[in-house]
Amino acid sequence: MLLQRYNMEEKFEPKIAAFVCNWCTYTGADLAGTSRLKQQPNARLIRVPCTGRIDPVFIIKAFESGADGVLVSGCHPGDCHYNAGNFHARRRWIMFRELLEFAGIDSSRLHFSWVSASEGKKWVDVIDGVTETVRKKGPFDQYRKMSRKIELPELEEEGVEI
Amino acid sequence: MNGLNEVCREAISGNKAALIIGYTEDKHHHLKPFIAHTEADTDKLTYNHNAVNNLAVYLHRFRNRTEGRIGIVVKPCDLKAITALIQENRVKRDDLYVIGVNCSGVVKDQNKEFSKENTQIKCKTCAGKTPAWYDVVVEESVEFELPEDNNALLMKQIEEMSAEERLEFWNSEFEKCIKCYACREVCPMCYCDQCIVDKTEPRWIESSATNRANFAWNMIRAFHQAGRCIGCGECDRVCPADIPLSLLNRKMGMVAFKEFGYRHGTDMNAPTLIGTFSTSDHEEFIR
Amino acid sequence: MRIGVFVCHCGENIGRTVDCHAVAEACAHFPGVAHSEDYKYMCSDPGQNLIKQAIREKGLDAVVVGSCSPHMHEKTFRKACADAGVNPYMVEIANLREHCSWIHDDIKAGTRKSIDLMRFAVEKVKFNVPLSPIRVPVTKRTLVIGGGISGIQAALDVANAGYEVVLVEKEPSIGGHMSQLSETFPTLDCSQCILTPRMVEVYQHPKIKLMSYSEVEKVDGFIGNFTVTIRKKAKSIKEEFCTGCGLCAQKCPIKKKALSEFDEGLSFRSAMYVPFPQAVPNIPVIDREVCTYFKNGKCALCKSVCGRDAIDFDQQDRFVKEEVGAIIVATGYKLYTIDKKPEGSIYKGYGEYGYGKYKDVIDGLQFERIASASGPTSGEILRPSDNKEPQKIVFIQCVGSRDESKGISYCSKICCMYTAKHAMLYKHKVHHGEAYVFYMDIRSGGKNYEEFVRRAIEEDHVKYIRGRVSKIYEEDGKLIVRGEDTIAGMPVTIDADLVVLATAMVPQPEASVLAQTLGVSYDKYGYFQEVHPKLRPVETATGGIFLAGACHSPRDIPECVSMASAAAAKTMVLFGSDMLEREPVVAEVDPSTCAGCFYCKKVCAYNAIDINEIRDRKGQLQKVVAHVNSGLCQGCGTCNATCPSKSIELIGFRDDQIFAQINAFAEV
Amino acid sequence: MKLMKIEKANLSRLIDQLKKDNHRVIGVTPDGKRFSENFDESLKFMETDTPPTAISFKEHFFPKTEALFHYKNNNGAIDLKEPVIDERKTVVFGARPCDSASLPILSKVFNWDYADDFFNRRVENSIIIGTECNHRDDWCFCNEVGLSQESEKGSDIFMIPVEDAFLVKTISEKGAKFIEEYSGFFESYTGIPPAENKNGHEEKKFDYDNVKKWLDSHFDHGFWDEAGETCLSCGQCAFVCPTCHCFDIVDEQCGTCSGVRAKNWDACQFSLFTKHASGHNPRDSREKRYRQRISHKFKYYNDKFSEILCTGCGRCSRGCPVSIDILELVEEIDHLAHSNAG
Repeated sequence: MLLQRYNMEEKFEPKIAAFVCNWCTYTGADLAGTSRLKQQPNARLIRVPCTGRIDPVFIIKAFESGADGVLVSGCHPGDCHYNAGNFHARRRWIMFRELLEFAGIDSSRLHFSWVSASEGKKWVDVIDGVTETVRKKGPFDQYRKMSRKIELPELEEEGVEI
Repeated sequence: MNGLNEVCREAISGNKAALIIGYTEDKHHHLKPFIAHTEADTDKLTYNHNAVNNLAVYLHRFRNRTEGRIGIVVKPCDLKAITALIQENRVKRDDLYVIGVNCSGVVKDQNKEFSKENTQIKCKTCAGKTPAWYDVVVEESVEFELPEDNNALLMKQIEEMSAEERLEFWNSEFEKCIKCYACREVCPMCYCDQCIVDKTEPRWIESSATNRANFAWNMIRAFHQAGRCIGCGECDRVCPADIPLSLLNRKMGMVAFKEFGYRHGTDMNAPTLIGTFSTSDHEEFIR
Repeated sequence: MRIGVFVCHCGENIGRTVDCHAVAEACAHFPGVAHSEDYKYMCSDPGQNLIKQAIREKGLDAVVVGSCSPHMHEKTFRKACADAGVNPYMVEIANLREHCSWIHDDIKAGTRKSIDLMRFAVEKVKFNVPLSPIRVPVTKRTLVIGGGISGIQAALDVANAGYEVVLVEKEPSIGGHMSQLSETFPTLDCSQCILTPRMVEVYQHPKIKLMSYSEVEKVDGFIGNFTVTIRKKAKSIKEEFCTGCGLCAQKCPIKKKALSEFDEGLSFRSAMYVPFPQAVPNIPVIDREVCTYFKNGKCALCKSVCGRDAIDFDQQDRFVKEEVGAIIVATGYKLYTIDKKPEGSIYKGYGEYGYGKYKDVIDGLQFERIASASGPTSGEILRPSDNKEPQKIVFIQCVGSRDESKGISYCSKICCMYTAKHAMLYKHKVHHGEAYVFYMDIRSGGKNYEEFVRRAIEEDHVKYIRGRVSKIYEEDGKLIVRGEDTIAGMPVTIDADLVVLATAMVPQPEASVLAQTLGVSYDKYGYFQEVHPKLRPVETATGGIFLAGACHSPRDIPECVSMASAAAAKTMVLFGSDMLEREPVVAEVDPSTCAGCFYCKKVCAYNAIDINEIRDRKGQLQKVVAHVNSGLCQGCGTCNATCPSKSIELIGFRDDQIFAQINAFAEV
Repeated sequence: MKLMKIEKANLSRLIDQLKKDNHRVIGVTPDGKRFSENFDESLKFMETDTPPTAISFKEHFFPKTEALFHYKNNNGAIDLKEPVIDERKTVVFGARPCDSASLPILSKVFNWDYADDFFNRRVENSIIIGTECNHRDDWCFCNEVGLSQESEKGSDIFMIPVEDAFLVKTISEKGAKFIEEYSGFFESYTGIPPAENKNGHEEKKFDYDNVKKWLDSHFDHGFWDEAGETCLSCGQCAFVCPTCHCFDIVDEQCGTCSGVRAKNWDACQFSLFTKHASGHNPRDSREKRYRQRISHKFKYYNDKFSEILCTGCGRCSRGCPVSIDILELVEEIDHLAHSNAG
């Protein structure tokens, strides 16, 4: 929650948005669960049918929503449930990540992976790796500050404290 | 002069074109777009170093026209836009009557005389003085001194910055954006009936001119142009806030060429970059 | 909207690392949530009843369940909600088990993450709209393309289930390659003896419409509703009058102008011909390329002898349209020929084996004809050049197959077996003859297959040499075969009388054209591509189009037959209901903003985007826009992400539903 | 009226002092493009011998985006919060007559039925130091819309560049107070008063009354079809204009239950500007939209507020991507009106 993020006493925990395809990565993450493979709790998954469905705007919106890092993951090339969605996605990513890189959002904030339904272990490695990279990089305050041009009074936080 | 008027007059009288999109001179001795509908109109058409506009942007409004071909006066750099639009099935080759002009460079600022300093940067990177294809060609190309490619220098500076500095740089540029969308409207490759930025329910890009919304808008515009921008530089020319927009497009063009050997608007039969794929597209950035 | 939230403990599975009660409490405060509770086992009957009860009592119109993966119980909860009157597509699942409790230890982090996951689901469900499965009527007819054993089997199975079948065969007769074979492995029973009854059954079956000498020209529509245009090539015979007496073919004076396709070029056939005596249908066709009547208008002997006046020289190709609901592709294979290949071909020939140059270097199918009782030698093993009995035969395996330098990386699978069969047939007929087999490996997986090969080696003393042949040349009427025995580690030279090449199986040359007509994918060789290599091996990515036999990959007769029956079963599953029901997760175009750039069409793997012209009342073209054929759309959403103006959206994963989740991310 | 004088060096010191006093000081950027706090320290822009800035100074009174309020859905109760407004005093240097005049013109529409508190507070809280203009080019037409290069309309203080100094006129009460407060920087002036109506003798490029009369009766005319033919429907003309004031109100969401209601610039040349929720668009062609632009400026606004919605600065024409020249079009109307009368 927002205030806690800026609470100096609490150690920085990165927020990671993960866009995953339904057939491979989501199922691979299910397998990681079924296999009880422990992993970092920072990522929040948003399920889409196919990586082909992921518009680069989703990534920008995730940063706007305060993500410190974004992960996009789908089926390995050739494994796409829809034949070629991931091939189209891959070509988009090649262009988009170079664009973001040029604009100043470097590859430590934006990650891509192929994780199949059988790669529960790989999924854990990806999640832990991405979380660690983003944690090292620190909070993405630079992006968040961009939003500040309409003066926003700090929003009070709500929710249940545990 | 130089046959342009004769060629245009004959195009209309000989039913080669139903109308001609060209340039005319105003009282400030600037050239501006002009659409000639009649033989008499063609007398007003002219061409010189001040022909800055990329007229291909006007083709979209004749898209569903069925009678007669559309004549258009085209300099070599702008022809890429037409080639690209043919590639994207926006216009058909046979619906056009292309009046090519051999180019001798165009000015940056119409208020000043044509000179090395007052020459558009694109003239430096332009592929040729003669259009790659046409139905008829007019004017003579005269050698001229090429300008400095200041954008390449700026590009290099940006590339040498740290990521944080780059974001800061672009943020300070986009902060200036007033969202007048002149960049979009002047662009021949921006032809959606309704732009993504105007889409509500759901809102894709915030319409406010805040920094983050300006960042999102300019990023998405650059992405939608990725592998499609033909480098006419019109966005740079018209931006009232002087944001170096074409740098983003140029960067994307460089990536398209580096990764896929692809240049949009060079072959009217080539499949587009986005919309196709190769199983061997590189992926070393994917875990 | 009144949303009900239900948090499942899954016994201890979720409850151990997530404070489910606290999650339910937190969810109760989310805007739009009218009811929130937790329970030990939400999927149990009492759990489901809780949901149903809450729906009724609180008037809920959307439900979010925090439980296991949606892949587990989404259907369960959808059904429970549907029973209680909430549209099943107004249900969202938050994966609190696989994606949270099972992978984290810290109850604080687990609970916090669970609340976030619930918030995502609640926000998404706010943008869900009631949907109903897409229902399209099914035309319960099947088109089978190809009349070999696979097509025959598929046609018979479907027809015997009571559905009409249109069987299209491009040759004058059905039967395919199997009809050319002499005997079959591993039982050595006569191929025609087992096939011919099936062919006749096809011909006589009241539910099968056989169209021989015909080809598929065009396919429109989608699963359950295809319209197929078939070209009926002109046979120059009025089929309805022909009795199949054969007099015309017998009297045809043009006897030596055309090589018999059926005999693989080892004999001649007349210009008016039936490919083989058991042909089905037993109706001759005129080969207009060689017939003198078509060349100079002379002869017409056939017309004069035909008592039924069935000869029609003026016949033209005809196009007929057939409405079908399913298509089974069974176009089979052909043998790779090893001679020179045209420029640009993916295959490279074997110049060094002398095929086409030496008459006595033949391929496997030619040997089948020589060994066949109905063949040019009436079953006697005689070599083509001089009709003498070969005393030594060399069989070479893997010619083309498994040889990337020659253009084929795959194993043709059947050659090991048929070579063993050939060698055995030879030894059974020429007892004193010597049979050598050059092989790379013996691949004899299959019931009684390994035993069959052992029999050839041990009982029939076929000599197997592990190694490749480097050169074949003629010397004194003998074919000198030079190779290497890699086990002995020395060169081998055999003076053979006949060389039989086990050439690779390749798809029919027009297979890729047909694939494009059908809108299904194919690999670089032209083999049709299945949708999933393990779990959906007979289905193509295009709904309603199935694969049978060697058009998919090299396979032997039993495999072809079982695949054909599988494809037939798939069509019967399709025909099991009058209406086709499928998930309504399909794309939809907003024509008011669509700019008609058709990038969606470029990225669609299913050919599901049509071009729609919008005209005003006077018929004046206003706009050209994309339109989704929801019968073909599979719901990947690639079009949605590609559309620059966002005028095409994937129902079920619409942009607002995804943005709602990203917005919810702001509160993580 | 008492005339004062300020030395150029003193002007720089005055600016330093204003900054020290935590005022927001606005001037023209070094590239001459717009008004900003990061202005050209050399104050070259005060000489006013170049064309006006590309973008007018209205963005400092009517920003391109401003928050109206923040909202939050707190379990069904809606909490609203006022935005934070920069309450510092704003002092604008280098405003030309064609800039300053826009504020009283805008003020009419922003106080017509509903007083726009944001706009009013910003204007009240500012000192506009108008400067006599030494530039008149082919795009300028301030004379023709009732202003001039020495028009003081909208200024609190008016400066006239003379050698090494500026003559200073006090125009408003606010201005008088300001000069009193910073009197140490000003000195009294007893020399020859500046000539008045320096360029009034120039022949007018068009006669406004004629134009207005023609507009009153030519809603439908072939002229409009030609006028907007090459227009690309971007919003540059409106966004650089000192008097264009159309805006759109949108909600920008933050998270699931809070957000900002924002007021953003809008432009009548955008094709979506008048699009109704029904899908119907009364101004569905660029010709109709262009007619609206000219009619609003030279007829409707005058009908309602007795002001011309134009200060003749020529920004829209200089900046137009396709060089549509509003002056040329108005001249054309003037010509049409004459030929009609004749």
